[in-house]
Amino acid sequence: MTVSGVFSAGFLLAGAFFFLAGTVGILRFPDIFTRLHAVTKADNLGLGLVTVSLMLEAPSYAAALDLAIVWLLVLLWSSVAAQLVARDALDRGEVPWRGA
Amino acid sequence: MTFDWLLDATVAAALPLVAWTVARSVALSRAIVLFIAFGLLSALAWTRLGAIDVALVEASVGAGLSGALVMSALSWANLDEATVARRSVIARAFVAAAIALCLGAVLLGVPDPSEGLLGDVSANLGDAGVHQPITAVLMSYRGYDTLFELVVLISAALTIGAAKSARLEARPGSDLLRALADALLPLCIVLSAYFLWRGSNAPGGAFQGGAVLAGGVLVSTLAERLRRPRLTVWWIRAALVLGPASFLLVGMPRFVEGAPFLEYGPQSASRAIFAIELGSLVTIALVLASFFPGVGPLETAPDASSERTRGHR
Amino acid sequence: MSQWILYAASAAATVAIAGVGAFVAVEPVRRLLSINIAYSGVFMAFVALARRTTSGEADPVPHALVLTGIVVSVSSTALALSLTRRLVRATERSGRDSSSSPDEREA
Amino acid sequence: MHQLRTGVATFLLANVLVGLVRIARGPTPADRILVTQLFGTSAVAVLLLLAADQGASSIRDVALIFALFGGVSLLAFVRLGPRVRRGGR
Amino acid sequence: MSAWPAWTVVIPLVGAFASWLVGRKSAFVAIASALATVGVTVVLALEVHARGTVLHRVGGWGAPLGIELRVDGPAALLLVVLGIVTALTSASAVAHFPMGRRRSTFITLWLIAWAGLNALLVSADLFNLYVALELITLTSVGLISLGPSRESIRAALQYLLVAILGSLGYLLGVALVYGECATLDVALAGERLARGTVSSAAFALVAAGLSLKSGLFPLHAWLPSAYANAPSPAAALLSGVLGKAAFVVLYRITGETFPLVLDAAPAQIVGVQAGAAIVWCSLLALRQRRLKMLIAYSSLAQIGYMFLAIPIGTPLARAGALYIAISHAAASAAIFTATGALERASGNDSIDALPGVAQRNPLTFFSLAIGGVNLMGLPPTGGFIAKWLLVRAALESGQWWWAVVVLVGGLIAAAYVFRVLREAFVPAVPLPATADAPQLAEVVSLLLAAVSLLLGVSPSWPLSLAMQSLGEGP
Repeated sequence: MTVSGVFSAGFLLAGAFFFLAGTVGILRFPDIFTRLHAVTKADNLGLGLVTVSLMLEAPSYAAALDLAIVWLLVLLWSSVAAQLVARDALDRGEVPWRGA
Repeated sequence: MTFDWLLDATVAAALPLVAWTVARSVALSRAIVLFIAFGLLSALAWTRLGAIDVALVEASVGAGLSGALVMSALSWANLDEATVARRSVIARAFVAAAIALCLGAVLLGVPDPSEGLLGDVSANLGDAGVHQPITAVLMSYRGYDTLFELVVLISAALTIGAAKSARLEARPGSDLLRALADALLPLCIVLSAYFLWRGSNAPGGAFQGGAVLAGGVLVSTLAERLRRPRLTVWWIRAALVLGPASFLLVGMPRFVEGAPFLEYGPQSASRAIFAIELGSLVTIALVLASFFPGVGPLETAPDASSERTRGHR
Repeated sequence: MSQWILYAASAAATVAIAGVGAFVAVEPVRRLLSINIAYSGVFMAFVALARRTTSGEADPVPHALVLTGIVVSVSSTALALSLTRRLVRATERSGRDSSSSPDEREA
Repeated sequence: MHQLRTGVATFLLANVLVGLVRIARGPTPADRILVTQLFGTSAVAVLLLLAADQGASSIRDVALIFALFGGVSLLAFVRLGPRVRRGGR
Repeated sequence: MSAWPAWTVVIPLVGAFASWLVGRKSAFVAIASALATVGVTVVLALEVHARGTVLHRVGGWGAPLGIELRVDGPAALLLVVLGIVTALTSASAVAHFPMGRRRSTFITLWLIAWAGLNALLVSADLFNLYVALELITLTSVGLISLGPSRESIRAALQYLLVAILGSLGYLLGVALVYGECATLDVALAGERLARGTVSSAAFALVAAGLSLKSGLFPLHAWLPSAYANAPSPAAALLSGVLGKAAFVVLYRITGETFPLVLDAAPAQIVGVQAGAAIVWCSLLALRQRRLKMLIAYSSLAQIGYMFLAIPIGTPLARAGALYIAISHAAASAAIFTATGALERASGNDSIDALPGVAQRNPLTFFSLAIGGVNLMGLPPTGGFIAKWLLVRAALESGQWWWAVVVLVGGLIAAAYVFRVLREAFVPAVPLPATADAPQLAEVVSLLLAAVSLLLGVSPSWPLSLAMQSLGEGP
C-alpha cells in the first residue's frame, strides 16, 4: 500500500468513528439541543474526514473539487438546519437541558 | 463473505423493514420521517443496481421534494393522535408474509439470465440522436410515453392550482436562511444546466435538471425570497405547457409531411431531442414547484391554534 | 446468491407489506405513504429484473419506465395531499361555523 | 482498499439503521425530523465511498443531489410544519 | 401505416393547451377541437372498416423497442361512440358552469381526459396503457373536485387513492410480463407468454388492479359517491366514458396478451365478481333515495355485464360486452345529463321530488326514460342488442348460468327504472314552483338518448366493427 493509501485508510476509519459518535449522541443525549450538536457537528466532521480520505486517492483534480463541493453543501445545510431547528424548539417553549 | 454482499443484503433487508414500521407508526411524524428514510434507502438500492438515473431522480424527487411535500402534511393532518387502531397486527403480518412469499416465488420464476431489450436499444443508438441509452429510451424510442407523463404532471398542477392557494404563514425567516437560499438558487440553476447537458452521454437529463431547479425554487420560496409560481400569470401558463408543446412542435413538421409521429429524422435528431429536453425541463421544474402552494399550511384561526399544538408535545 | 435475486425478494416483501398497509390504513396521509412505498417496491422489481443480463450492463428500458413511473406517482401524491388539505380545511371551516365537527370535539 | 471502502459503507448504513431508533422514540416531531440530517449526511458519505470504489463519477452526482436536497424536508418542516404561537399554550 | 391514430391523440391535446392558454374564453377552442376530434375518429373508423386493423409506429421504431398504435374494429367503434358521447356531454358543461375559471378548468381537463382516452384506445403497449390510465385517473379526480361541496373533495380523494392502488396491481403485472418475455407490446407479449405460473400471476395482478379501478364487486363502495358528488357534466363523463377506461384495457389485453389464461381460475373469479356485481349493485340501486346514487349503482351493475366477457371468453361474448360499453356510455350520459337538468330545476335530486319536475320538463324526462329502457335491456335500444349477444354467447358456450344472471339483472333493473318512471305519472297537486331545466342540457340529453336508440335500431355497422378483429361477420 502506498503512503497516500495508508493515510486515506486512516482518515476513512477516523471518519467512520465520528459517524458512530454522532449516532451514539443522537440516541443517548437528553434533549433536542444536545442532539442537534451530535448530528450537525460529529457527522459533518465524519463526512469531512471521509471526503479527505477520498480526495487523497481521487483520480483527477475535478473529482477532488467535486468532493469538496459536496462537503461544503452539506456543511451549509447543517449550519442552517441546526439554527432552524433550535429556534423552532425555543419557539415552542422547550427548555435546554442544564445537566443532571 | 464479501462486504459487497453484506451491503446489498443490508439495503435489501432494510427496505421491507422500514415499510413495515411506516405502516405500523401511530405518530404521523414518525411515519413521515421513516418514509423519507425509505426514499434514501431506495436511492442506495438503485445505485447498487446500476440504475444511476433512477437514483438521481429518487434523490431529488423521491426523497427530496416528496419528503418536503409530505412534511407539510404535518401542519394540518391529524397530528400524532392514535387514529391508527392497533388491531390484528399478527393477522396483518401473516397476510403480508403470505403475499410476499407468493410474489417472491413468482418474481424469481422469470427466466435468468435475460437480456431484455438491451440489444435492441444499443443497436439503434446510432439513429436515436443521443449516446446515453436511457435518454434515448425516454426521448426517442418511448418519447410518446414521456409526452404523456408531462401531461400527467400538468393535469395534476392544474387541479391543484384550481383550488385557492394557501398562504405561507409569515413568521420572519432568519438571515441565515435567506443567505442560504440566495446561494443555492444560482447553484441549482447551474447544476440543472449541467444535468441537462450531461444527459446526452451520461446519467442525467431533463428530469434530473428540472427537479434540481424546482428544489432551488422551493428553498427560495420557503425562505421568502421568491414568490410562488402563480398559474394565473400568462407567461407562467405558457411556460407550464412548454414541455409537451415542444414535443408537438418538434414532431409536427415531419408528421404533417407523412413521417411517423415523433420521428425526428436522422440528421436533426440530436438537436430535436435537446429542444424537447429544454422545454421539458421548464415544465418539470415549474410543475414540481407549483405543487407546493396547494399543500401549504392552513391559515389557523387564533382560537384553534392552541388545540392544534396539543398533539405533538 | 446473485444480486438481482436479493433485491427482487426485497421488492416482493416491500410490495406485500406496504400494499397490506395501504389497504388497512384509515387516514388518507398514511394510506398515501404506504401506497408510495408499495410503488417503490414495484419499481424495485422492474430494476432488479433489468439486472439479469449476462454482460453486467443493465437493461435500460425498465430504468426509463421507472423514471416515468416515479414522476407519475409524485403527481398523484401531490394531488392527493392537496385534496386532503382542502378537505381538512373545509371540515374545519364548517366546524367553526357550527362547532360540531368531529375533529374539534376530539380536541 | 475495495474491501475497506465497502466495509465502511456497510458500517455507515448500519449506523443509519440504528439511528432510526430515535425516530421511533421521538418524543416530538422535531426530534424525529432531526434524524433526517443524520441519514442525509451518512447517505452522502456512503455514496461518495461507492463512487470512489467503482470509479463512477455519476454516483458522485447522486451524492451531490443528496447534499443539495439534504435539508429541504427539514426546512419544509420548520416553515410549513406544525405551528405554535409563542405563549399559545 | 396510417397517421390517423396519432391524430386522435394530438388534436385534443393541442386543443387542451390552446384552451389553457386562452383561459376564460375557451369554449370556442373546445367546440373546434371537439368537432375535429370526432371527425378524425370517424375517418379512422371508416378506414378500419374498409381495410382492417390500422397501425402506426410512433417514432418509426416499432415493437418491441418503440410504441405501436394499433386500432382494430372494437377500438375504432369505441373511439367513435365514446368520442361522440364525450363531445355531447361537454356541451352541457357550458350550461352547468358559468363563464369563468371553473369552466375553463373543466374544459382543459376534459380535453386532456379525452386525449388520454383516445391514447388508451389506440395504444398497443402495456406501459403506455398504464400512463394513459393514470392520465385519465388524474383528470377524473380533477373533474370530480370541481364539484360544489366538501363531499366532492372527499369523493375525489377517495377516487384517487383507490385508483392508484389499482394501478399498482396493474404495474406489477406489467413488470412480470416484461420480466418473462422482454416486451411491452400487447400482441407480441401474447405470442411469447407461455401458460404457466408467471403468466397466471401476471393476469391475476392485472385483472385485480383493473377491476379495482373499475369498481367491480366487492371493491365498489367508493365509486357511487364519486358519481353522485361530481358536477353533473363530470358525472356523465365519468360514468359514461372515463369509468370504462380500466375495463377497456382489460378487454384489450385479455384478447391479445392473455388469451391462454382465460380458462384458468383468475378468469372464473372475475366472473363471480361480475355476476355478484350485477345482482347486488342492482339491488342496492333499488334502495336508493337519490336519483344520482341510483344511477351510480346501476352503472356498477353494468360494469358487471361488461366483465362477463372474461369468464365466457367467446368472440360473441366479447362483442356483447363491447356493445354494453357503448350503449351504456350513451345511456348513462343521457341519464346523468337529464338528472343534472332536473336537479337544476328542482334544487335536489331526490326521487320523491320528481313528480312535479317531470311534468314541467317532459322532454328531459323522456330522455331519462329512454336511458332507463336501455339499462333494462329492452328493444329498441342498444342495451337490448348487447344483452341478447351476451345471453346467446353464454348459452352457446354451455355456461348457461351467466345467461340467468343477465336476465335476473335485467328484471331488477326494470324494477328500479319503473320506480323512477312511475313518478312522472303521479299527478303532483299542487304543481311545485320549480324552474325549467336548462335548455342546452335538455337538448344534449335528448341527443345522447338518440345515440343509444340509434345503436339499437341500426346495429349492423357497429356490430361489423365490433366483430371485425375476430374475423367473423355480424
